[in-house]
Amino acid sequence: MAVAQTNRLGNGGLIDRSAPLSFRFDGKSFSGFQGDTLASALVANGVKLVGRSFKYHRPRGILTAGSEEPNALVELRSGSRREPNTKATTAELYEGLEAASQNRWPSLRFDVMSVNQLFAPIFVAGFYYKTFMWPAKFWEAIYEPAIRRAAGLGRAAGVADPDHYDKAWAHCDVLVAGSGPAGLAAALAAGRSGARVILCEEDFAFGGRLLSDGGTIDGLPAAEWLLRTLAELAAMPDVRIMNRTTLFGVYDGGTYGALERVNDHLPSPPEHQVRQRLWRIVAKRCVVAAGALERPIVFAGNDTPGVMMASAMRTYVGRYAAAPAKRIALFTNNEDGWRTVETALGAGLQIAAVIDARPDISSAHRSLASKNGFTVLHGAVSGVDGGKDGVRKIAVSLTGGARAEVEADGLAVSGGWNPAVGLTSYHRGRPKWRDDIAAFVPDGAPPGMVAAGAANGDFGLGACLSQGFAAGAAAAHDAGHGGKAGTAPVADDEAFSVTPLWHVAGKGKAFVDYQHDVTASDIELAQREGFESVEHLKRYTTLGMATDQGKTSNVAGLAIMAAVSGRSIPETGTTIYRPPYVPVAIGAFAGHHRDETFHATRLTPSHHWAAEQGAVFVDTGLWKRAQWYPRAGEKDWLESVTREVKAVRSGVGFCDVSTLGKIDVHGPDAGAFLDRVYINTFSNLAVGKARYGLMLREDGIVYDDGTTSRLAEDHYFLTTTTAKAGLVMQHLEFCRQVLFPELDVQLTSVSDQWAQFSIAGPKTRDLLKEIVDPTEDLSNEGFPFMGAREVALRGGIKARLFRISFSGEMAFEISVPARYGEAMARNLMLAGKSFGVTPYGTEALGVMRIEKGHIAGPELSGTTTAADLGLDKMMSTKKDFIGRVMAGREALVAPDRQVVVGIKPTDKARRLRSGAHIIPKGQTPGPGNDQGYVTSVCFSPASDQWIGLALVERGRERIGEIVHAHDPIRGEDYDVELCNPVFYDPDGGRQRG
Amino acid sequence: MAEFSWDVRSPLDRALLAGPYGAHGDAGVTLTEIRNFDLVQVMARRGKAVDMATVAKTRFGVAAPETPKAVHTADATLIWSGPDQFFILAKNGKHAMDWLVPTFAASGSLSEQSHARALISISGAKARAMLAKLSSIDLHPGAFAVGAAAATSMDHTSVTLWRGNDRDGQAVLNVLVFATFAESLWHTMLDSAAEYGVAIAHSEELT
Amino acid sequence: MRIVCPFCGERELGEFTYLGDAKPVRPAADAGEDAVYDYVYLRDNIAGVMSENWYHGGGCRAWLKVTRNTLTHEISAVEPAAGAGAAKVGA
Amino acid sequence: MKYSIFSLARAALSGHKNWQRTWRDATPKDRYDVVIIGGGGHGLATAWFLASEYGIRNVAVLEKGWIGSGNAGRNTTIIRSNYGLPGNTGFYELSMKLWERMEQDLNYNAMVSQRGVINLYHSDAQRDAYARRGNTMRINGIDAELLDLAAVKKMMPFLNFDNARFPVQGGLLQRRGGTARHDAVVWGYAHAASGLGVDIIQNCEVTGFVRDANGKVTGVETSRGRIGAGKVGMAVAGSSSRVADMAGLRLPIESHVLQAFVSEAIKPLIPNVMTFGAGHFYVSQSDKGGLVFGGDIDGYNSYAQRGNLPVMEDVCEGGMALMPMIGRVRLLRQWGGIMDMSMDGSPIIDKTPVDGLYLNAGWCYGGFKATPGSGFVFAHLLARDTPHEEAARFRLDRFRTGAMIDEKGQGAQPNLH
Repeated sequence: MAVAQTNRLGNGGLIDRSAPLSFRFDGKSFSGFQGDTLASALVANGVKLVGRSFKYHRPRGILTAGSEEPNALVELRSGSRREPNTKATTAELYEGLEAASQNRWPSLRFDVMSVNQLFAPIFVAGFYYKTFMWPAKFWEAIYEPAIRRAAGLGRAAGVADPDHYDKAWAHCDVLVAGSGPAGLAAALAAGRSGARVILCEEDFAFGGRLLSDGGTIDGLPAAEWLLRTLAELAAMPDVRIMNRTTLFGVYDGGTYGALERVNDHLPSPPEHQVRQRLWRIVAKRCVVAAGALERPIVFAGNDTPGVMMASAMRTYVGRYAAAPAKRIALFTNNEDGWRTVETALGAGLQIAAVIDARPDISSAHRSLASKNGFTVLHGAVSGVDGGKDGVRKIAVSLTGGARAEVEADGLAVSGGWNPAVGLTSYHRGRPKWRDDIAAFVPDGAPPGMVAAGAANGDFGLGACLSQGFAAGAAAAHDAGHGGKAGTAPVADDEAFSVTPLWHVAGKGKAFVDYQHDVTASDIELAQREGFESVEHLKRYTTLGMATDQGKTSNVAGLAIMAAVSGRSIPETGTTIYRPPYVPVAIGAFAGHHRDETFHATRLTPSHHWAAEQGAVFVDTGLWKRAQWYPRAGEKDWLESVTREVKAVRSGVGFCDVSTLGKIDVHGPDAGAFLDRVYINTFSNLAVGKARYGLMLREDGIVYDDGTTSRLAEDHYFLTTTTAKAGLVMQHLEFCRQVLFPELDVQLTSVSDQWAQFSIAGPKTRDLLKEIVDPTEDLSNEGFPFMGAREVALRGGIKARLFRISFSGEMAFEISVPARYGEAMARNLMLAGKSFGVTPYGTEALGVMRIEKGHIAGPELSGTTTAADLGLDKMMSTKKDFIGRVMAGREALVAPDRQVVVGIKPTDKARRLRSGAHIIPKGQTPGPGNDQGYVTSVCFSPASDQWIGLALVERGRERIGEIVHAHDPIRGEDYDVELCNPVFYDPDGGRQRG
Repeated sequence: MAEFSWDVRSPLDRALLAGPYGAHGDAGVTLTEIRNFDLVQVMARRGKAVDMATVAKTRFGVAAPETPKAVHTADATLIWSGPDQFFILAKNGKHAMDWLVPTFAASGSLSEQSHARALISISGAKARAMLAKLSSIDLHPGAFAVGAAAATSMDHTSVTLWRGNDRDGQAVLNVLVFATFAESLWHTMLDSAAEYGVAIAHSEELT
Repeated sequence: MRIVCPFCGERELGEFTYLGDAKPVRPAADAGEDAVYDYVYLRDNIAGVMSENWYHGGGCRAWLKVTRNTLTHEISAVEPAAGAGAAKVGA
Repeated sequence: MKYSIFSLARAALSGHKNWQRTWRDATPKDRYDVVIIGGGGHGLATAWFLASEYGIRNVAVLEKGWIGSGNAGRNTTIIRSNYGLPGNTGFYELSMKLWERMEQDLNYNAMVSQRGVINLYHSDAQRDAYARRGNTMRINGIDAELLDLAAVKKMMPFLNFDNARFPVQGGLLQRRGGTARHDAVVWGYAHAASGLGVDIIQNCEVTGFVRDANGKVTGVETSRGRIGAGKVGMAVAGSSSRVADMAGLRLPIESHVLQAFVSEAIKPLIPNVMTFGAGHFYVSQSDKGGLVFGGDIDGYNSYAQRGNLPVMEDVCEGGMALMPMIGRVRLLRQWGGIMDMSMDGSPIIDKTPVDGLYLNAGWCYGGFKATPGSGFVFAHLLARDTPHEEAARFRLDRFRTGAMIDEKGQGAQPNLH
């Protein structure tokens, strides 16, 4: 049975009392209402203890009512949806919500780790740097695991996130962060001016402080003005208002990051919907109306549950009709804190006392005190009596030295206000100090961004409205919209005065950073040890590094550092502000790019046919390629691949090679262009012929290779490797547009236009004769080796035929328009049926290329020269080409370079593996004799043994030498013979035949 | 001698299942694959931009787009695809390579791209909301008017995007995507549109 | 970052690829090894306004010369590479 | 004061009022035997080794801001020696051995945690490349293991094995790799070097070089006045080109931004250091509980120390692809550092063409793990005027001769390394 809402006020608030919700916290049932946050519902149920601190495991309550909360962090939801470190202050209540306190064992009330408090005298800032060093082995075995277990906050689910995320783009003229009075006024002005506006509000409700503080605007009660304004904005077609959306970062060129919590207010997202959406908003102008954050005062016991920010207390009372305490004391150093007194009194709560650090208070406040029978003490809170059950008694040091005590069950604290300077500082602009409000205000904001209202250090309601309105109108104007904005909403400004007070000296721990348990004395210690720079202070004490990124602690921390180091606060300065403004789920940044949709998938034109054949696919870049085609009864991949190779070498087979990059090179200067990008010459290639080409990078290292054919006087068809297709296109465009703009040449990728198949084997011509129009001459004379031309196929379509061979067999490559790709595969099966045609995959392709000693990816490693690959004779000496000069550098032509050779094991039964190193026989392996490594291996059906290619020092001079293949990482060692890399048909008779 | 049948298969032949998808109720997004079109890329030769434009004007009756636009003629759409280049999208071989090569012989370089792309037409009340998940282009009616085109990327994949004539008062956005990426992008589109409800179809008609 | 492609208009960073300083000019064929070494390897690595080669590979495939401040990422000018969109230029 | 649990306990009795500054706050002298520009890990380590190994104690370390304010304080704290090419392999292992004794050397707990570094592979080709690299390591006496899928599953059952776009097939593991607390490394070297007489001078920006008639560098001009020097060593990775420019040198280096990220603190989730082999993502978990992760550089020249969304998204996509359990873990902070990206991806430790000026630069995004080794060999170079044998290939003229050390095989394009 749920506990009654003991601390729910009888009326008022923006909760929907007709919609009760039940929820559980630490296993106990409670109830709340629609419109509650978890924190407000806990407050309404009289729950004060909600968490334990990071280091000392001290009991903690709820400090704030917003996203700056350092204490009230819970594990929300359960199982695979468990979300650690969720702020109870922003988690919306929903039916069945489950939350648990964290960083405690076995329970929140009896946390064994609170024993850490006993060691507090030793656990000062940076203590771990001074110990745990002996013996050295103990760190990983003993100390570190213990520290890791003790540290951390909540527990991640530990299993895959079941929810979905997506990412979207939005565009506007004026982006407004925050829907308080300044933000609404800015949106109103910009919208009326005709600008496209996006307004982001992190809360589920629009209105910001108006929801808690009320006020009068344009003569209307704030709530009424709010409704009217939201209605006006909603009626503008180009104004988009987004709740549950936090603007978390600003990037270059007016790009902003925002997180929309689409369905976090529900137990789980509805079908087809995402949990959260990451927005990338492109805005010409941005008005930051993110408000200000009230800051604590550092005093002994300031972390006792029941100590709460004054503004938070009035939010709980005013907005949620939930009383954090029955008898409240206020500790303030500024005028604004008093508003909590007024709110509390208005809700029928008792005020125990006001402790005001300022020398004077207004007569209005004085009469308020006397009318309501509470005392005003001039001084400061020096201690709090109370434990996990919350505040009981408050010790006060009165101005003049006397002491007093106040009995209360809640202490509201107001140390002044810090404008939310995060967004404006993310481009490394440092905020500047303003003495009159004793706070940092934005300065050096990113281009196009301006702060307005409380975010700009102007806290009055009237000022927020007028500044926001002016900023919105100006932003619209700057973005090119000159419509009439009308008049700004009007309200009075409340008085604001503050007498800075950061730290009250006293006995007991006084916390600056609640979550990380950084105390005032830690800061003093840091200063003593020379960590005076604010960045050193932060790193040494961990001040400001918790999940709230110091929103409630940084300014107090540096003020204390300023005091102990004898500098002013602006001299002491701030640390660097970094996004995101609030922590953002990693899943949201990933969007749908996870699991199988992590990256796009490219399918070859014959993919679905290959899948029907039962092909096993392999990822090659983004491609799925058929790796081999297993047949029933084959025991492993090797058996299938060997069968495919034998079928090709003895009959005919085909393979989809559409993944090769294909580029149309057009224009009168196409030949001249290719001469500059290849090391060999293409301008003299005859029409109807193909030629193998090699490209270098400008540093003289081999970049890519492929076959290029001349289809017409001014038209070449260039192919690249699969891996480099996109990069070669980019490189060629660079050559065309930047290096050689004088050439008349045009480039177009036609990779996807053509389904290309390699058909190889002695019966290739027989197969082709079946499918190619009978009028086409495929004889050696009519279609010689390296010929290339268009042919007609039976059934009326045209294809391009290239007589090129990667396998070393009599072979052609045939291209048909891609929508015929699947039909082509079927027709090749049909045409080759009587010749036992066999489809083969990339493995068999690889075997045959190794048997032929052709280089591929492993040899094109980005560190090999043409000479290393045995292709230096291709380098023309009659022309300039990319990479020519640098290829001649001494280390690149040194005689002891590692060059491609073949290898075969001396034990014919031995399997080879790539990655083994080559060591001279009889020597002990070491850095001095590590002479190369094995790049590619395969079982060669032709040789009936494993063979391989290797890069070996002076390898070509050492053919016949027996060396050692050293593979310690796989525990293998064996002898191999260095040999000619062309294992199969070295004269090339078969491919020319 | 075997009989060869050269049936064509669009890149989305397997992936596209006509009918409703995703959330129930009225479909917010309609995805229609247009099949069996002719597509030729024309790139101007050095110093021949004006000649190419003249040839295009003569043949199509309209100027080829010199900025990111798509221009409709009676039987073709000319879509800007980059500086000094454009696509000719047509049907039934009226503007196929065989006809165009001689026309542009002196001024342009032509590449056959009919099979290199898939064409997906997107419409419906939520078309822009769905495309906002895929495209960084501002598709606001004022920013991307009828006839606007863009060479851009979706899901890290190059596409040509243009806005056709409105249909039933709603914007129609067309996407040409590389054929080998088409199935992947299609699934991403379905994922993005599922929450709005999708009506899936294919068509032989250019819109 | 957003780059205003002279052909496409303003586009997001993800559509572009970076190559580096646009100032070094590829030496003539007979310039010798020192000049090529300098071209390939040495960089001013400017902290400030720099002219750079960017490729609009996710868009119109034009190479662009972008003037950008490496301290602030502010882009002050974008122009096409000499051979991008140059068909109007005489052969 | 010697640091230990006993000194801590004693200090606690006096309310920690008696701790001394961790390093002396020195004011610059007129002249030093060696002036090191750059108070990062490398500069401070160099000073410590000059003093402790080479007996040169009249040394100043000049730091423009606060020590550790450059990449020493902005990295992802990984240490490893799993390199595959001659030059790198031996050097990084030297560095690793120095990590293993650092805390005892310095009397400072830098939380060197040898929790293991694993590079995951997703294809046969990648496996073979890792095998090659692992064999290089083993031949050089470095620990390396090639794990198959079953071993990876056992070690990291939380990875996405079932529905991954690029399924994990195995990994290359160096158990001695791990992490160290980056700031503590800086403070530890400062503490120890200061104790041996090295002057650490913060807020002292070098604005120029003092040269004699022969062009030899004889000192530096600084924001705190002229400081004479027998030799000047530069250890200012990220700003190498800017400082070298003051001496009229152009370097084979570009400055690029590398982003890094940390999540909210959570209870122990990830036991080791992992790199995804099919995307740009690597991760470890700090002792405080945050997942510390990163990926590729943004890819454009930058001195802004901040990056943009595409890379941030790319990194998180990699993370989610590898282990979708982190979907609900929140990213807390992103930051950026300036990388000295060299033209082959490997560092430069050498004399410069300017007499008296020594260069330690080009660390790309691998500088942190090199900290002790870099300090050691740079101190050797400064003290002996000859390169340490393990750094003999890190020459400035290797680009001229073609003897590049290009682990990634990307050539003279820094943003691809």
